[in-house]
Amino acid sequence: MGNLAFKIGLRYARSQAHNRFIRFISASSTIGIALGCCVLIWVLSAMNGFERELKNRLLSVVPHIEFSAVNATGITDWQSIAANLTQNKEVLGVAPFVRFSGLIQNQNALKPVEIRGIDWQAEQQVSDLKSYVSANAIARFQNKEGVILGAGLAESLNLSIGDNFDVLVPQLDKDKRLLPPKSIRFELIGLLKTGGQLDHAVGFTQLPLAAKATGWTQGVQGIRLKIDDVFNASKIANELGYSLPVYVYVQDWTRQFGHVYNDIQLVRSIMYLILALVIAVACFNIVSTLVMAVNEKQGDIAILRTMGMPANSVVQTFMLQGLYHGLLGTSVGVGFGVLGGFYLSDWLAWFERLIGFQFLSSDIYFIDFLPTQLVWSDVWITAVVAIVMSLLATIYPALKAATVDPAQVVGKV
Amino acid sequence: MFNSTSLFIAHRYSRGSHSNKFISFITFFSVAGISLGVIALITVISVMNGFESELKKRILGVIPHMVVQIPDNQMNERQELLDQLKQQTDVVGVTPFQQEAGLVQSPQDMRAIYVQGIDPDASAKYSIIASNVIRGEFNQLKPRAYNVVIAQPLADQLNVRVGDKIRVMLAKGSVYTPMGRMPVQRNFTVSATFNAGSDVDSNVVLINIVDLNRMLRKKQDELNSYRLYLDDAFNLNLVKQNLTQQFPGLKVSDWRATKGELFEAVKMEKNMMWMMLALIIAVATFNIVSALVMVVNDKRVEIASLKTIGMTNRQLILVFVLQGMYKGCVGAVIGTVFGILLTFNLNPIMSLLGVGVFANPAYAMQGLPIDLHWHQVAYIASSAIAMSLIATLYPAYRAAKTNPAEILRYE
Amino acid sequence: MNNPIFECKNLKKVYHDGASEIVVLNELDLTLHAAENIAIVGSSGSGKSSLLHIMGALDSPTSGQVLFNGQDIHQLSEQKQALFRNKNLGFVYQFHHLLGEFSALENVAMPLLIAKHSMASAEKAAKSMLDRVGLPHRFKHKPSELSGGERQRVAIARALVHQPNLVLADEPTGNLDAENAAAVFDLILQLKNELSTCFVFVTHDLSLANKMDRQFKLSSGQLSKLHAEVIEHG
Amino acid sequence: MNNPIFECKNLKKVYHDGASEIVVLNELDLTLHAAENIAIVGSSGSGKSSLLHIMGALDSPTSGQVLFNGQDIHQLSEQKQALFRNKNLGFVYQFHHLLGEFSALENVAMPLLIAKHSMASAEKAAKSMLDRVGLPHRFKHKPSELSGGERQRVAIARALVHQPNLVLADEPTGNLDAENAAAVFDLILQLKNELSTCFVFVTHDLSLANKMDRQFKLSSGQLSKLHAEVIEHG
Amino acid sequence: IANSAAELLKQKLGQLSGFSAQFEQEVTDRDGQVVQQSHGYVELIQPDKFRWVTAEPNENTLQSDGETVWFYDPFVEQVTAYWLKDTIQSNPILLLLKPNSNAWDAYQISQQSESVFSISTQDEQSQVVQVKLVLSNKNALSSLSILDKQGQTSVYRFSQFSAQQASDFSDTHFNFELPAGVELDDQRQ
Repeated sequence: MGNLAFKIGLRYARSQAHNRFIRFISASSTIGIALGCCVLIWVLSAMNGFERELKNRLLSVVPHIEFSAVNATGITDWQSIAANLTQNKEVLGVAPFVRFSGLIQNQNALKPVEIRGIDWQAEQQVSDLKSYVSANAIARFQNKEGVILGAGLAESLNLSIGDNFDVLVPQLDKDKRLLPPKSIRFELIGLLKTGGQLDHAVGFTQLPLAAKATGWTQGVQGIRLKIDDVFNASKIANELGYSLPVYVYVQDWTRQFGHVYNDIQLVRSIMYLILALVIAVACFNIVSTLVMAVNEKQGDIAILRTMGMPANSVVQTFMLQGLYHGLLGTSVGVGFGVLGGFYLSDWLAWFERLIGFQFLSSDIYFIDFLPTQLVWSDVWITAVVAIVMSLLATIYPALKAATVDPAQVVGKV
Repeated sequence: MFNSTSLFIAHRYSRGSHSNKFISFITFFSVAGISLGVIALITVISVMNGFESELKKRILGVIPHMVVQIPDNQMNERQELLDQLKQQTDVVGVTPFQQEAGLVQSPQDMRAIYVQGIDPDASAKYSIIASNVIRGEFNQLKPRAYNVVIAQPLADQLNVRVGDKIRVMLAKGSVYTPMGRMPVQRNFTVSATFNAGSDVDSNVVLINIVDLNRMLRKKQDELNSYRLYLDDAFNLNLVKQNLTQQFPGLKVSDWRATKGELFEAVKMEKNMMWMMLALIIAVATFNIVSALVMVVNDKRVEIASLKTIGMTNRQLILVFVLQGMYKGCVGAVIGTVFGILLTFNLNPIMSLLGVGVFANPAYAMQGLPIDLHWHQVAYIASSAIAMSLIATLYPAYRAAKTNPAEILRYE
Repeated sequence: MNNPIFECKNLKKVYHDGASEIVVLNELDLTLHAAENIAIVGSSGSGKSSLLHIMGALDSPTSGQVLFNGQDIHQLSEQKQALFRNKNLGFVYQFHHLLGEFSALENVAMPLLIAKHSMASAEKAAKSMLDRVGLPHRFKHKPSELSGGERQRVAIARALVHQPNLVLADEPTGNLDAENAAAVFDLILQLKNELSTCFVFVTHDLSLANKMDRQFKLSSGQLSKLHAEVIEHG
Repeated sequence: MNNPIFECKNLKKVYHDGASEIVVLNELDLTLHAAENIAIVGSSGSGKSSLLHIMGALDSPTSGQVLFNGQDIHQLSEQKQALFRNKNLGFVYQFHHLLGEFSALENVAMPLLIAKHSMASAEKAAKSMLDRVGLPHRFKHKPSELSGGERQRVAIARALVHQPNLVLADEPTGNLDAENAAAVFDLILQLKNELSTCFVFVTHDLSLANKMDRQFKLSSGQLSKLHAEVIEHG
Repeated sequence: IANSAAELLKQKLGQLSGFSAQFEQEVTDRDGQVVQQSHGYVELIQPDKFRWVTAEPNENTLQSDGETVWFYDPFVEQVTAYWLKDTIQSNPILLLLKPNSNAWDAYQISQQSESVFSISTQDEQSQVVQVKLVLSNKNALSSLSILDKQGQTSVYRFSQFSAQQASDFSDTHFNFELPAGVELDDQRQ
């Protein structure tokens, strides 16, 4: 019986003989569902994109975990500590650093900056710095003392490659006296362009140069870890921190950029709710479409009942018909959604060029373009939600179809 | 044209129990859809307004709305210039104010900041900092006392408490001595710490404008820079416009230079939210269309008989427009009422449900900031009703188009 | 009484039903003088209803004219046609077609309300009309609370409340049981004589037809004088 | 041929229409033997359709039994009643009630498809049935492309394609013009004789009724033998 | 052979045990804009005492009592104290004070003309990049210009130059008393 119900339901759904008006409403339900699915997939892939960018772009430069020495001698033998840390499968790489923050002064502008002394070779294991810095800047960095500065910072201080600039660095004084800040001269040898806030706050220099500037002469100030599961960095940081032979301050990226991750999750859940609501309301239209169809097909139902079609297959017929609209809407929506999942950022970039307005400004958001990342599970979940909702929407009218009393209908005409 | 008969019939139809139980089912959903959309819109937008106004109150409490520089040639008629400024519409207060880039240094650390020279007595009643002092006294900033008010988070970073000394250095105004350039610097005593809850708190420190003038080597009473407090930082263009007209010489700078993009981003996020939520109402109004069509379908016999007794198409259209509108209005009204109710006690409800509030500690204590703009509520309700009006046009038109002969022939 | 108030001139009406074409009215003529009453007899599907609808400007003829006081009602704008129906016509159908949500009084008053009479005056006229059709204390009831016969009386009251010039009745007693049908028919006859309204009475029941002034037979789209046929057993 | 295949025992059916109660069937009895054909005559609204529906298990009687091969079909579950209709019954109505979206062939094959026959065998049987009703090369057409007569023929083919024991026909030629009606009626008579199907033919047209084996008259809820009435003029 | 210009300059400055003079100061930035103008007087006694007083509109006093350099800025009512040895060793002014100290080796001295000597330093960290001395025929200092890392040049033109001996001043002449109510910012490590 199933396939007969399918044959009839499908014929009803596709036939244009319906009165013009049912087509209008069924179109509205299909469009509503398609819209809901499409926009939902777009939003979800944008959120996935932001998460990927957070992980690959921001967190490829920002240290995941930092252990900085408590006492002034610093971490003398960081290689051996690094060696046993990398035994742990979570840890992908370890590198030393000496970090100091100061103020860059140029004419009347005074900009705060955090400069990290790094060992270029070791840094490759923990950060993806090289993909945000020009090739010859890397070359210069490896054989000339100098600083790679965030592009935004250099621009606001109107410094260009080769210029020298002074960094006022506080001098720590054991017995609390206010020593004058020391002014250290650096040469600008490269620019860092991540397209986000980092460009306005960070600089890199060679490890020895930084050590000289801050007084961490024997050991290094701390070690930086690259871990696999970035999103529970704080848990891993605490575990590993206590296992170290030397007293360290434990720090992870969430202290400074955790709010970015939280905002992404928040927007994702709000959008899910709203768009599920849109799909639900669109499904109401399926209900009304089906009711109209049932009303119009009363004659057919009656005669089918006279021919001995049992009630449950009448129900099946109209559920399939209703589902047809739901499936159509879902597949169209999912289709465009998947398309958007791949090309949304290009479309937006083209649109931004068209109207000359930059949606995401780099000093507020951590990136300045809309990234998208299509995750197939999002697609399936959206499709299933939409189909289930449209299925539910068919139940009431389909049951009503079964209650049509053939005698009333057939006899009267 | 307004014909009471149409209203009479429409009212009876919409209130009457529909013969077809199903139509009331669909009507319920169309009303529910609209009110759901309206509730969501009012609540979410009010919360976003709340965020924006919090942001505005805190950040634009610390960052000056507008700063005017009085050119030297107008310095002698400065006083009546200031009085005129005070009478400007939307200007709430005018206080002496000068801001210079600089840094503060403690034995522990050094931070870049903006030094804001103020007159504590004049600005006490407008300044958000004055009203958020946690330790020490705001009015200690006497001239030449060389006291400074800093944010508590900054104090923690510098590891200083009220009474400690910190060094304040300006980026410009250096003195050239035979031993090279000596930056202008002076030791200040921390006389109070504050927490205005904005993330720009640690970017500013407050000293008396006389002290700042001295550091800048200006004559003490040479106050040529003033801060304008506006009642709403957002209607800046208006004030700026008539200022530049009335006082051509005045050099005016405003908050948009530094924080413009932040509020631009907030506005963009709000617009996106508007669009998404309006989608719900739009799709819901489709329900009205289908519900009304079914009523027309259900009542086609009565329409035919009404036509036979001479009812004109226009009257018939009015009957069904009014009936559809009735549903739209009910949906909009219910949505508005519940939206307002939900908005006003959103926080108790949220805490009841144990829903975690945002990561930002500032909001954790007193919950989500909520700012209901009545004009927005009116706009949402009226657009919901307008949409439902549009939704009724098609079915009403169809009702008028029914051909009585066909219908009556079958009976 | 000399010039006719209502004239149909070579009316033609063709329906398309799938491949085939059904000619319902074929060059049909009819003239009616004021207060004149005629009966039209024809088997079901012979086009009786179509003729009535065309006379009542509810349907438009494929060709031909329908003149009321010399003016062709099918040339009027939709607005004017509605006004014409509201002022000069009354319809009574086999099925009562009352408005379910309205009381009997409101149903009868409806034509006057549409003609923009005040609620009070409309209900007064409706009240007296309901008394006249023998339902003095039923005006508060909804159609669903009335019997078949009572409903048909309300329909008749509604058709006459605004003193129309012409009443078109399509098998008004068709749906009633024998006894009710007879009572309702007598009521129509009395009203026919009292008011100067002109009646067009369509039925397939010869015994009823004979009680009218003139009888016609509608078959294959033509109207022809009806001979004194043998009355078909009740 | 001795025991009856179909028996109605004191069937009673009452409708509630607003305040009044209408008794449609009043202690009605009827027995049918295999391949027996009867005609039932009655004025419209006299309950003819209700009787047919109750016999076809489409409507349930207020009281009384309908036995098919000795078993009361109204005691069956809905599922079984559907099966009973599919196996043993065929319906033909005044209105063709064909499925608008399906071709004539598909319409006729429908009862077999419902009985879970394969598409091929169903369409083969339907094809031959369509030939039998005289529509050999119309099976691809949709009902909207057929004439009134052709549609009624398809309806008849659909009612007989699964060799039902009993065919219930409710004014099958009522909607057709005279000439088509006669042709369709002859077709029914031929089929009646060829197949061993038992026919119940409901009409208000005496001339057609007389062509059946036995005639009954349904009035005030009772079935009574029909005397040789004078044939009412065509 | 030692750098003859250096020797000549050392020998000229050596004869000068000290001096006092009035000065006009003009500071121009990298693009030649005048940034500051002031005047005042200077008294200097080798090897480590001097008093450099600038009058309005930019009054400030730079005074060394031999051990500590005091910088008094009346505008902000604050005196900042540095060790003389910390501030001077990376500053060409040292040459005026100690013409014969071995710190000279860190400088390149060249003689551009009969009376013009330029002293420049390679020390990346030093604030002052080059000092130009102009000596009049009687070895009196007629002008002193200082170019710093930011490209600003500060030029002092001296007048009423008179050579001085340590004995011309009282022992306490170069001592510095903290004016009443003035903040001391002691930066001596």
